[in-house]
Amino acid sequence: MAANNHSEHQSAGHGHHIIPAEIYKKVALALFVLTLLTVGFHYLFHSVMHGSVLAAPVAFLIAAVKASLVLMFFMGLKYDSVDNRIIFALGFFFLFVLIFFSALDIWTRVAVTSTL
Amino acid sequence: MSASTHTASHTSGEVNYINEFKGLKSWFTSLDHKRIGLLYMISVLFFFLVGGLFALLIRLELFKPGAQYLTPDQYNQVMTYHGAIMVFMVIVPGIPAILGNFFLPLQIGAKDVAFPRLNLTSWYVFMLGAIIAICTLFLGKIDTGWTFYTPYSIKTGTAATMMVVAAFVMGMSSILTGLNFIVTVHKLRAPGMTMFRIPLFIWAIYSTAVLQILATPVLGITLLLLAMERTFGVGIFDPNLGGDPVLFQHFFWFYSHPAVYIMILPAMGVVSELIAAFSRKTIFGYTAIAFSSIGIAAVSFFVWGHHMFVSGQSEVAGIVFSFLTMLVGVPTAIKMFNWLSTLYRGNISFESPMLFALGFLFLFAIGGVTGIMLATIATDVHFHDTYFVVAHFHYVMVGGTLMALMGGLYYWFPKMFGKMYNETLARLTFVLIFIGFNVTFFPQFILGAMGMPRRYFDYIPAYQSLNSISTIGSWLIGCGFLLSLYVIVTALRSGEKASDNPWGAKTLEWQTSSPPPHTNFHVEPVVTAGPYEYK
Amino acid sequence: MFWMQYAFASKFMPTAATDQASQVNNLYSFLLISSFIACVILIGGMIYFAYKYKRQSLTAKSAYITHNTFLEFLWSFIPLVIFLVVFGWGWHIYHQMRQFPKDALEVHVTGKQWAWEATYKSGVRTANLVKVPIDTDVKIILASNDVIHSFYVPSFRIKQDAVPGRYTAVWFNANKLGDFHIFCTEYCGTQHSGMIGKLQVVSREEYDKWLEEEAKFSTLPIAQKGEKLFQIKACSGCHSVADASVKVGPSLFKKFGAKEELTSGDSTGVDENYLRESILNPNAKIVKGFASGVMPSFQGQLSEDELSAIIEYIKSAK
Amino acid sequence: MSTSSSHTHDSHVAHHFRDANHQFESAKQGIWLFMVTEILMFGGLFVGYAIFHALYPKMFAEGASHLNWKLGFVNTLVLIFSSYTMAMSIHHLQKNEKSQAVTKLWLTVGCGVIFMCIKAFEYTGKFQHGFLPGRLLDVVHTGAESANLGMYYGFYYCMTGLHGLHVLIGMGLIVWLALRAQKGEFGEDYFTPVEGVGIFWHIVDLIWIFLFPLLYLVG
Repeated sequence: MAANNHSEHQSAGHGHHIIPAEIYKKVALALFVLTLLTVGFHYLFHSVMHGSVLAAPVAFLIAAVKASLVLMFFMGLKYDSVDNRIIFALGFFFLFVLIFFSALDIWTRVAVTSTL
Repeated sequence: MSASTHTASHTSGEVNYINEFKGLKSWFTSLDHKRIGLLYMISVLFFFLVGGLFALLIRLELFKPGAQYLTPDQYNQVMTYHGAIMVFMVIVPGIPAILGNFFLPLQIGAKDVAFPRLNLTSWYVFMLGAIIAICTLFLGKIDTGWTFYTPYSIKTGTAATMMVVAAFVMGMSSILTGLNFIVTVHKLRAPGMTMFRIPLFIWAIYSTAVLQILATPVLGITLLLLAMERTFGVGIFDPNLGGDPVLFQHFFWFYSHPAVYIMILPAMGVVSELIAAFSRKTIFGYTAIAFSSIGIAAVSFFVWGHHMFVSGQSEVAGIVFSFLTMLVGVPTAIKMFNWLSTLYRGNISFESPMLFALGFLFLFAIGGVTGIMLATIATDVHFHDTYFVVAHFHYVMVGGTLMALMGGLYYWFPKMFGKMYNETLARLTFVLIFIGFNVTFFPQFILGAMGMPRRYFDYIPAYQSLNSISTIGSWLIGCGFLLSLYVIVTALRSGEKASDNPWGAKTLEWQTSSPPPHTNFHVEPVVTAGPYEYK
Repeated sequence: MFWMQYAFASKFMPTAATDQASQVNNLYSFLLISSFIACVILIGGMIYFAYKYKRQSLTAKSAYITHNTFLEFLWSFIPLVIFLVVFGWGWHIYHQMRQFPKDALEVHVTGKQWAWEATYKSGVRTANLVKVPIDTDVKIILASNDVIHSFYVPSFRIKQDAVPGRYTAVWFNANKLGDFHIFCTEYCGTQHSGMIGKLQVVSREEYDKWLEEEAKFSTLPIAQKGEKLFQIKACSGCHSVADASVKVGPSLFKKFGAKEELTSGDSTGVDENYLRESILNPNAKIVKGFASGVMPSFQGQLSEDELSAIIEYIKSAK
Repeated sequence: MSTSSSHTHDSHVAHHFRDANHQFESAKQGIWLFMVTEILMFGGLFVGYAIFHALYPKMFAEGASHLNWKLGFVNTLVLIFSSYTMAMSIHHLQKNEKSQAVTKLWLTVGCGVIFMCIKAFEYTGKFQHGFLPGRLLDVVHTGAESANLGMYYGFYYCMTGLHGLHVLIGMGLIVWLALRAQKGEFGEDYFTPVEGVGIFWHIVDLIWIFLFPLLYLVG
């Protein structure tokens, strides 16, 4: 948050940042290509290699790249204020906290078995 | 706060937010944050009355061992309604939605919250949720406890799905309020009101809002999954279908632990205001208190597993959570010592709001140290789910939050309504509530140490005497709150006119007229100093 | 002087009947004392300041102190150190609670609505009673039939949830003879507070003798076996047999051969087949004045022999 | 401070804001905060998915094998395209090209319709073959090998259903925007609602970007 609450004005000013149409076009194209890539990898892992441990991480990685493209350009976070970037990052951070501790518990449980 | 607002005296008959528009419709459609604050006040106090009646019923049943007035099933329902109403409909919305709504814009010198329409919407959403919750009373009731633990909540034949939907809806309202407050604090501060000049109440409300935004959505999805579980049996939380009931507890406490700070942080904020104002002294360690609010909010997300030390959670997770829980103790201790230091060499007077603030310190100290006993993993194994826990969280939630809410209401009452209440009676309410509270809940620590589990309809005879004392205490609390209702109602009807700044406090809300005009300030304030400059 | 505080702490707690319980007591005593000191500082300081700096006149000047870095450091750091010590201590004890001794005597305890059912390796089964020998490592393996229960023995300072769908465990080594309470500390429905069992610590000889006698159970007359089962399966928690008083479900006193009014408006004679159906599929016919869905089904939980024994016992309730 | 005083209080600016830009920035921050709650809400589902996927990989693979990835693939492209048109409509508004903006908004709605139609088609197919969530799953008809396949379809319907609900809400909002835009209510001076709904629509797209590979491909 800005120490001085007037400073938002200086950065934004009246003219909102206009992202060129060219960039939107390129981003959309990149997203299409990445979607194809996802399917391509799926074909590779599923039909050629018949399953691989890499399938999930790779698919997730590509999805993450796509998501960040959408975030940065379509949603304009790249050109947005620091506040908003922090706010949005917080969401993902606490999501990570949720999965981290839940998984920590489930994967460190020592199994007790019946002896009857 | 030496703000260069105009300080002309305001004659009676002036236009203010109460008399500017007339008629019920003008209240139910008002976008004015002050009026919305009052709408919340009326509804929350009403629900508090209902929840309180359930509490009295619980204590009445537990006066003696064996069945007294209720059947076990009825008792379980009463216990559930007491918890659910008090948590979702009273303490979570309590201070933020009533006092926060009313004073957040006033204290930062804004004309309103950032999104007034959203603000009104959140009240309607809250009421919708509350009405659904109340409807369950007539459509099957609910007996799961406010925690909705699976698989009991999946199996029970009561109206759990409906209650879950109600909690979901009220969660949405909480999110909207939080969102509104964050943007208001970020964007609507008056000229010169830097982040380190906002009153500590605002820091507390702000930290609370962050929690509301970040934690509540997970509660939403958890409750939605629970509803799915009940309707379709998807098996995520149902062990019979390969699900994990302990995972439900993780999801639930990911919200509900931060939620206990949603309940207590605003109370801490109120207390900071009260102690500074009635000591006529600048607050000790402003920065430390402000950052400890944020610190508590942040760390509160990493400690939820301390509700699950014996739930079948792994040893590693238990120890990590115990360690992290200890860390929350530090910012809390900082706050306590800072309040104490503020009293040092102050100029202290003991009007009813200050009595509540000092009462808060007393009860919160006890609530705090017993919290450490519960955070210690080995002793928690013994105390978990016993009356020790019940006593602990009542000391913090009731002794803390409700004391602060009452103190805050008495403190700001002249500003909200432009009238004064009967001070003698107000002090009497404090005495009743404070003594009643300790009589009710201190024996419960001992009961817990003796091993009496919570949510018990009946108990072994060894626990009788302490339970009876506890029940008698609950009547004292009941009288105290009834008396405060009387104090407030008579003050509203025939209270003396209050001056604009009866306590001589320095924060911005006292620089405008009582009650404030629709746009809060007659002239936009320009702030040149911190909030507690008693020089 | 430590023993006095120790007495102070343990006065409110049930007898510590294991070494671990004594260790927990020590930690608790330490916590109590340090908490007491903390409260004296905080509350005492508050009262002292409130008295000393009471307002004399409205115009009197208060001191202008904004902060004191050294003090603030102190009261952040000292609590932190205390908290960490307490954490370490707690961890140490908890770790022992989670380290299961080898060759412990294993007892399976199953929580069900609303009773504790214990099964010994020899096949002996009991309800709401866990009998163990003194000075022996005992490992309780917990399971649940329906919802989450929590196995709590206050005197041993141990507690563990019984989670349906998996096993959890606790262990103890009792060093005192006597009867101790077993409470359920996870809310589990109607009779949650009635789910009280007895943990009996006896001498080795008495334990062995008891186990032997219990094993003879299989040779009992069929109605007596039914009576035992009636306890073990916690039927007795909801149905009275000795008289016509109503607990949760209808009394079974003098029921056999009588007529029952049903919620459907029909009536039925109480015979073997009706009893059998009511045990295996309790919601098929509901006696007038009682709610549906209260009694769990015992389908798959009783062998044919056991079922006959229970029915025989009900027949004998005259 | 450099507060622009060129247009202090036009009709869109509420009384408690200094000027249009102040209001715009505030509204936008509100939207971002709301997006955080969306992320955390869907995130809860993703966390559940991840955990059970790790616990029951075979069951999830079986579940995914019954889904038609081609439909998901087409839907991904449709949504990406709709995000593009949504972004472009704001771009046009910023340049005051109002009629083009209206076209782009309607195009976005059109994409939403296509998406929902494909979804409806997919759902009906699943219903007919007995792939229902939880205990409703028709074990005999589907020939399910994993005992708890219903859980996979629980996740599937929960995630896609909640997402579909968001698409529907987004479509409703965009229709409202398009109608207002047709009346010329938006332009370079004022397009706050379009920006806000735009961000909402992109988050819907963003969530689908994760849903597609997780549900249809990896399984």
